[in-house]
Amino acid sequence: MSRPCEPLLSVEGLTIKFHTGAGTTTAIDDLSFEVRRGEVVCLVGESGSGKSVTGLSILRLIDPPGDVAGRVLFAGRDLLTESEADMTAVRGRDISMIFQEPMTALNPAMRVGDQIVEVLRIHEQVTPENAMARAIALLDRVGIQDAAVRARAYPHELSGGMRQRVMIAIACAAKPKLIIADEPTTALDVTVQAQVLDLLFDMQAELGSAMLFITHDLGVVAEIADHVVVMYRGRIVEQGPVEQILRAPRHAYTEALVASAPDVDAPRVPGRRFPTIDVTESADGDLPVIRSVRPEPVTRRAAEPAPAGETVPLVEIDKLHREFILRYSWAGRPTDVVRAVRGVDLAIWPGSTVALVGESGSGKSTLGRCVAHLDTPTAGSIRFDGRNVSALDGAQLKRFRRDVQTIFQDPYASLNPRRRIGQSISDGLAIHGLMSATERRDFVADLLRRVGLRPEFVDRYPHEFSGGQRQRIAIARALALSPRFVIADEAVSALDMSVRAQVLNLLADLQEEFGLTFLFISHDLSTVRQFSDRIAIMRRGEIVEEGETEEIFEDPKHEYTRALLKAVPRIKPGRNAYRGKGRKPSSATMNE
Amino acid sequence: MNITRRSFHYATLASLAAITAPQLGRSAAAQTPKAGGTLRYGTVTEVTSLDPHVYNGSAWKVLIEALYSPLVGYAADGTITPRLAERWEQPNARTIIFHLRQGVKFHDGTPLTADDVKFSLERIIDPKTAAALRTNLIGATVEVIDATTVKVSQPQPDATLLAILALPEGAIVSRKWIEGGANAKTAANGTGPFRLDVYEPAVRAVLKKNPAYFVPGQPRLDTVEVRMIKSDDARVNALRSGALDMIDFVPWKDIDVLSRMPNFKVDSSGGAFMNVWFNTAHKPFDDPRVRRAFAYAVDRAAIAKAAFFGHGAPIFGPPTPSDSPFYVPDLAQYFKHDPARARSLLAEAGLAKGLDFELIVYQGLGIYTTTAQVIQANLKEIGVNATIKLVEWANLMERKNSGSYDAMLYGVSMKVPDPDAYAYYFGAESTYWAKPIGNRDEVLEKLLADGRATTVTAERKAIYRKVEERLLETSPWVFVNFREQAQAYRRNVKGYQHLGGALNESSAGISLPAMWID
Amino acid sequence: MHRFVAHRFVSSLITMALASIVVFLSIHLLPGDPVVMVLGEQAGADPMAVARVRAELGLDLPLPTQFVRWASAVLHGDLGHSLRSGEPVVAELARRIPRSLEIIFGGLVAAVVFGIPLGTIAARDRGRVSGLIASIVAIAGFSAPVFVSGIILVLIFSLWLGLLPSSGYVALDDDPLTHFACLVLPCVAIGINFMGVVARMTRSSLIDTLSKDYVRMARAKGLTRGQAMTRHALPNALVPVIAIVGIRAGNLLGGTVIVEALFDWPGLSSLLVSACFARDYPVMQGCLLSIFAIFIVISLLIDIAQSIVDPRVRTGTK
Amino acid sequence: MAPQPQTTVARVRRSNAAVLTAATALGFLAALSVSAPILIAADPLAINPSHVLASPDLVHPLGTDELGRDLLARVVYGGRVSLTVAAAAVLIAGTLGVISGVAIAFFSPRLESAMMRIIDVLVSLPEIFVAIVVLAFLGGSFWALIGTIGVLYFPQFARVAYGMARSIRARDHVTAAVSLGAGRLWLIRREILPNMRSVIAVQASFTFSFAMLLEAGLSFLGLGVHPPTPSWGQMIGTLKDYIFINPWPVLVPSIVLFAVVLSINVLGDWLQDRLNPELRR
Repeated sequence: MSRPCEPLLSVEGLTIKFHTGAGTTTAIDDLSFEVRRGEVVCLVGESGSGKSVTGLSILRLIDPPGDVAGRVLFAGRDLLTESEADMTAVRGRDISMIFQEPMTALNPAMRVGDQIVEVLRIHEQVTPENAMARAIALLDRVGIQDAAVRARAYPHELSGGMRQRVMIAIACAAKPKLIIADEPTTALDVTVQAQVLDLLFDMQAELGSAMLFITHDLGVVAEIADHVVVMYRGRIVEQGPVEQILRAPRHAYTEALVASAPDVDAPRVPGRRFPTIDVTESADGDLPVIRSVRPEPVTRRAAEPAPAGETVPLVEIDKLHREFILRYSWAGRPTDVVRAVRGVDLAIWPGSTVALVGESGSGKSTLGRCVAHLDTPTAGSIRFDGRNVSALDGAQLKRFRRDVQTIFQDPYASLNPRRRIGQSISDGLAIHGLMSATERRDFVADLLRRVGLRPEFVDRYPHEFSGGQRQRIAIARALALSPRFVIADEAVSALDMSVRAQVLNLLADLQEEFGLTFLFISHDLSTVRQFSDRIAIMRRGEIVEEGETEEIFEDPKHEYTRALLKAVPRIKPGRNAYRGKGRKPSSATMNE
Repeated sequence: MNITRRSFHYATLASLAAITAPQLGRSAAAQTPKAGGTLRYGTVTEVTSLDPHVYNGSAWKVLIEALYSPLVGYAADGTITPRLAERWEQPNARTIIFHLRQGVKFHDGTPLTADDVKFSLERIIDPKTAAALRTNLIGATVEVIDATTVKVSQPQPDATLLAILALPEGAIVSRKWIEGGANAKTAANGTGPFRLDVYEPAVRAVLKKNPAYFVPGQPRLDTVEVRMIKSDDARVNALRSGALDMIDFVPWKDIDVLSRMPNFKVDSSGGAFMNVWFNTAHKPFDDPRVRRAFAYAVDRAAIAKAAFFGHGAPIFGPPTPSDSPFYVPDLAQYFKHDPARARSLLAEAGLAKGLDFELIVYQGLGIYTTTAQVIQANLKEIGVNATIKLVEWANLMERKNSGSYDAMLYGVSMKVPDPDAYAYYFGAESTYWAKPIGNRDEVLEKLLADGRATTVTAERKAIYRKVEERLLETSPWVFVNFREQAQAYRRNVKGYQHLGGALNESSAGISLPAMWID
Repeated sequence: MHRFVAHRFVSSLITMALASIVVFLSIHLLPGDPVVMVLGEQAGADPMAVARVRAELGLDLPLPTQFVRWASAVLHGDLGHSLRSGEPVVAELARRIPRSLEIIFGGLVAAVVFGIPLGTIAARDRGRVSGLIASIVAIAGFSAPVFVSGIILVLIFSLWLGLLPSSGYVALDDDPLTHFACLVLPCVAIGINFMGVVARMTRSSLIDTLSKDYVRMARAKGLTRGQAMTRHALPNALVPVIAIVGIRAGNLLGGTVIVEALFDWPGLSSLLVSACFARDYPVMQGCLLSIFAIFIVISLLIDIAQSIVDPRVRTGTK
Repeated sequence: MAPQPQTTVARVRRSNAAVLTAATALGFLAALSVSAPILIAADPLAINPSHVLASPDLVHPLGTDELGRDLLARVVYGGRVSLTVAAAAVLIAGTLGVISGVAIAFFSPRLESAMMRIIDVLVSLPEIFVAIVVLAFLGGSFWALIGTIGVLYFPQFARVAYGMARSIRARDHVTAAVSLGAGRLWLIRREILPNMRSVIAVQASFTFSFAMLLEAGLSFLGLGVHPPTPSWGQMIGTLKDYIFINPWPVLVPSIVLFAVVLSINVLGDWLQDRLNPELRR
């Protein structure tokens, strides 16, 4: 695809430095790229690559601004030298912005209609009544039903998808020439993401705006981008048309990034490992040496999971219910009940991995917590190794705690920030009175090595580690007690793509080595295909479909499973699923 | 200790009212009084009850003096003058016959009768009233002879009877009004120069002129606004900023400051006096030598200077003001500051190594803590370690009444200008000090009984000299100093006469009908 | 929302019942005898007189009986009579409470009027000299004991400049002008003291809010920094400030003793303190009970105010 | 939610000069108070009725008080008392509050709300009433004063500790410890308490300054430490009476108290700022 000739936005040699107590850090280093009229440029990078700072610095919204050098030319004007008053005229009218978290980006104390009216009244001479009428029309346009009523709603009264639609309405209200969208769909469920992207590009086509789309998700990039800018540690490592970037990346980082992105359409190969990115820091402070690593498949498995029926399941969940009572009436009767888990049956065989997949609010984490005996079911039973989990106490409960471990989603929250990682890892041993202090130390050192960390790290605190490293520490902690069953609750969701692959590989390796049984809870279908033996799809507290992994992917029975599968962004370049289709918004309103 | 609104009983002391400002009287007479106007008066006392028989602090005295009238009263020179009784006769030492004024009416319009007098005096005697003058009148009988004549008799000769009945607390109330269920604590119906217009307990009272007052030409003021301002700073600042015309209880630190200012006048004279009370039942304070040692150790001049800024005359002898007829000059320098003597007395008592004890001190007022600290420093010189323990008033009362103290700093106000007050202070049957700790000095008891039984002044002088000698010898209290009580007012406030001694608290009340604003 | 408030109300009533028991017990177990205080220096030491008055006042009954009597009277709206003045406690409270509320309200207004701008400057200019100065001015307000700042106020405004009365209270219907003139200094004294709390709370809450995406979003819409601050950041940042102002207002009910004494303002605190020192049980109980009751009303008002500012509170989703 | 280092506004440190000044001032005063007997020759209790309320001279570098005592000595010794009272009160309030707050967070829900009710009652009791009650029971003394202030501020700590304990308890690392088999005591000691330390420290710093002011207020009402022991509050309360005779003496303890409270608050603010990202939940 050839690029339209005239650049709307031209970033030239943008460099941003921040001064902190610790010294000066260069957040953005000599950045140059262009966005032409009507074009979609994707800014791709992992966390900390500087992509969001770039987006904000175009609108001069970084606070405090830091040292900014270079030029940001928009329609011929250098935005970096404009007066603050002129910038306020540019913001919202010429260039608008969509943020990642619709909950935090909308003012919680202001009606959504008023938030749209505000942007209209800043930039145009309109009466409040007219502005409101236009706001309602806009809400209607972005697919919000009963727009006149919803205009009077507060953000918290709307669902995540609806909030993001409101954001889009705000961003489009003044018909901007350029929309900067900063991870606008990352916080959304995959099915909602599809609808919101649909709407976004619909609107873009209608307004003829250009778009700078910031994302970490190559799947999304493949579906939407004209031009891709790949960032790494504040620099551009590569840019070019989307086909070139995805099909024939020139830079090792891009190549590794593309390779490590899981492919939802690739059939499961038992023992196969995900490609990873290997980073070797260079001594002179320049960019590290990066290469893509494709591990050899593990051909032999220590313990092939026993097929159903031949042995007893390790975990048996029977008609499990979990209700949360939010409010009681005067008489003490519950009046507001959330039924998080509604009659779930599930069996997990020893040595196997079962993936529990569902969108937010489906009850999958509650189910996991019940299985780990961190929550008490309202009804139904969970049997672990033949024993009813709810009835465990004393020594039996202690044994259960050794056998069952959980790995949590957020590696920043799951490690006690005030304890050295060695302590955290050996806590389980200390609680259960296993081993002497020296033995523990050696054991922890061993574990650290096993999860790919250096034994010297034992006396460090969690904040000294990156997210991926922390998740490895959490895994080491879970393994310290030699558990039989591990619940991984969105254990890789918070990690960058490259790190995610490494952690998944580690989990797979450990499963081989120790014969672990996994319950792998995830919202992301693309990672589970390679990783799990069986898949259970959960929706609104119920399991709608359960079966062998390949069966589910190849021949989904339930309509919801099919919708989920369809919504996963594919990293197939040139697909451009959303571009220029001019779909009617009616399709975008489904499922809200 | 009449500073706050705490309830105190009156007392009589061997002193007639001292006139401290005769020149004032002259200058007042030289000017022509004006009628009308409002006096804004700030008082430290938070008066919570207007019951004219139950003591409620110094401003209470002023208020009831203005609202009610006793049978007889005190003139500015301390002599007894007619009030509701236009004349009286004393047929013997036990009896007084009062002849009432004609046509006196209460504020509600009912006429005053002899029956009201009988009712009032019996109300004072009735233990239920808890009246201030009850102990002085126990056993007295009141007889209505005719509508305007009343006879009051005591079972024994009583030299103090007339002086007692002349106190404001001897107010005559209306029988009909009280028996009609009126709350005398919050309302007032008297025969005084002013009637009560507004009253909020502990906050303010507004008095209006009683046009039917039985003294012609009085009162001169139309209105008296009494504001009860406990905070010294607030009271003084209100005067300085012109929000008040007159304040009582000028803080000692401010007496000189205000005196130096051209638009204010400050009158002060001795009133209450400060003491160290011993619990004579506790060792080692049962030994008079120890108590005398304390009396020698205390540097009264230092206290007068530090705590009272020179406005607190030291008491080296008995607490009788020098202008009292009962003043004995040769006793006046009895205890000079003499640490050596104190040490040797302690040694005699077997306490050469000194002793430790707790001095109970009221927490609410700076002069107490300051005085206590000087005493503490003085005692340290003779090897006595005093620990100051600050207590609130309720606690102090409880300790006093149960005798749970070694020693306490206590302020005593003089209420009656008669030396019979010693019986109240030291008498074995008086619950004021002696009874709760079981102190009984037979020598003193005899002397006090004699003093009360005779009405011949010369005899009484001799008896009370012996009383004072005995008190100094045994030193159940260490008398420390007089507290000067000062009133400060704007120069345009005229007609005020400041009285000393026992009438100090009543000064404003006595002057009020004659006062005016220039 | 109604249910939310009603729920709070009922649980507050339980709290209040609990509180009244605590108060009753602590008052009656206090050393110091109200009877002695009634009888005074001399009669108070006469055991017979004490016993008689004690019986008259019903203070000789077992504590639970006394409590039940008192509580049932309270439920009938009778708080008893002051032991000192014989006045109904209700009448006394009816006079004092409005005055207390007046200076507290005035003080809070002063605190908010000065505190919020200071806090806003301190948050906006964090890391700059102006922010530092704003912070220090705010902190300075409550770093001085109120009796020191109060005296300084009197010195300046009353004795030096002669602008305002140094102290006193004049009823509103007697003389409205003087009434408000008297009100100024005590309110400013409370306000200066409390301004720091408001400013600090505003500052930390605002710093938090300013980092929120919706503030950035507001600027991305084209609002100026100031507009984003006043329209988006401040309203949200004020939610916790409202709570602190309300709670503090409650605390001030019994906490303005020094100000009331300094400025001779006959409010609830000084009544409570003088009743405490005199062991005037009915008045003490009445004061505390009304403080609790006002506390409850204030906390309801906080809830309502917060729900106006923050709609999330209304539905309880926060 | 993925961590977003780029949206965390680069933490700006306020010019550290103020913090440094505050810390230096506090350190200096603390050192002075501790080493008072060595450094200060004058006896803080020695009275001299003939040289009262004096401005500074060679013998008395800071002048004298209403009894002619050396103000320098009294301010320094008074600092020992005031700082000790405030520190001990904060210690008591903090210990009691943290223990009860954390304990309540681990009670059953019913007991939890009942206990919080009781804390609410304690919070709504007027300070002055509590002070009078405690002092009436214990009699005024140094320790009673500490106890009073401690009791007064304990509910605030309890509330903070309770809130923190509840929020920390919901964090993943605590859940992780539970799933390792940790008991309540383990959780409290190793997971909860260490993580609320900093918040408690901030609370303690603010309470410390409130305690100093309360000590002053109680002294003003005659409910403070017993004379002749000096404390700043008691000195201010006494010396302010003499402001028209000589304004100097009251300035001495006032300025010192003001400076200390200001310093503590500046430090507390700074501490809170530093912890702010952690406080965001």
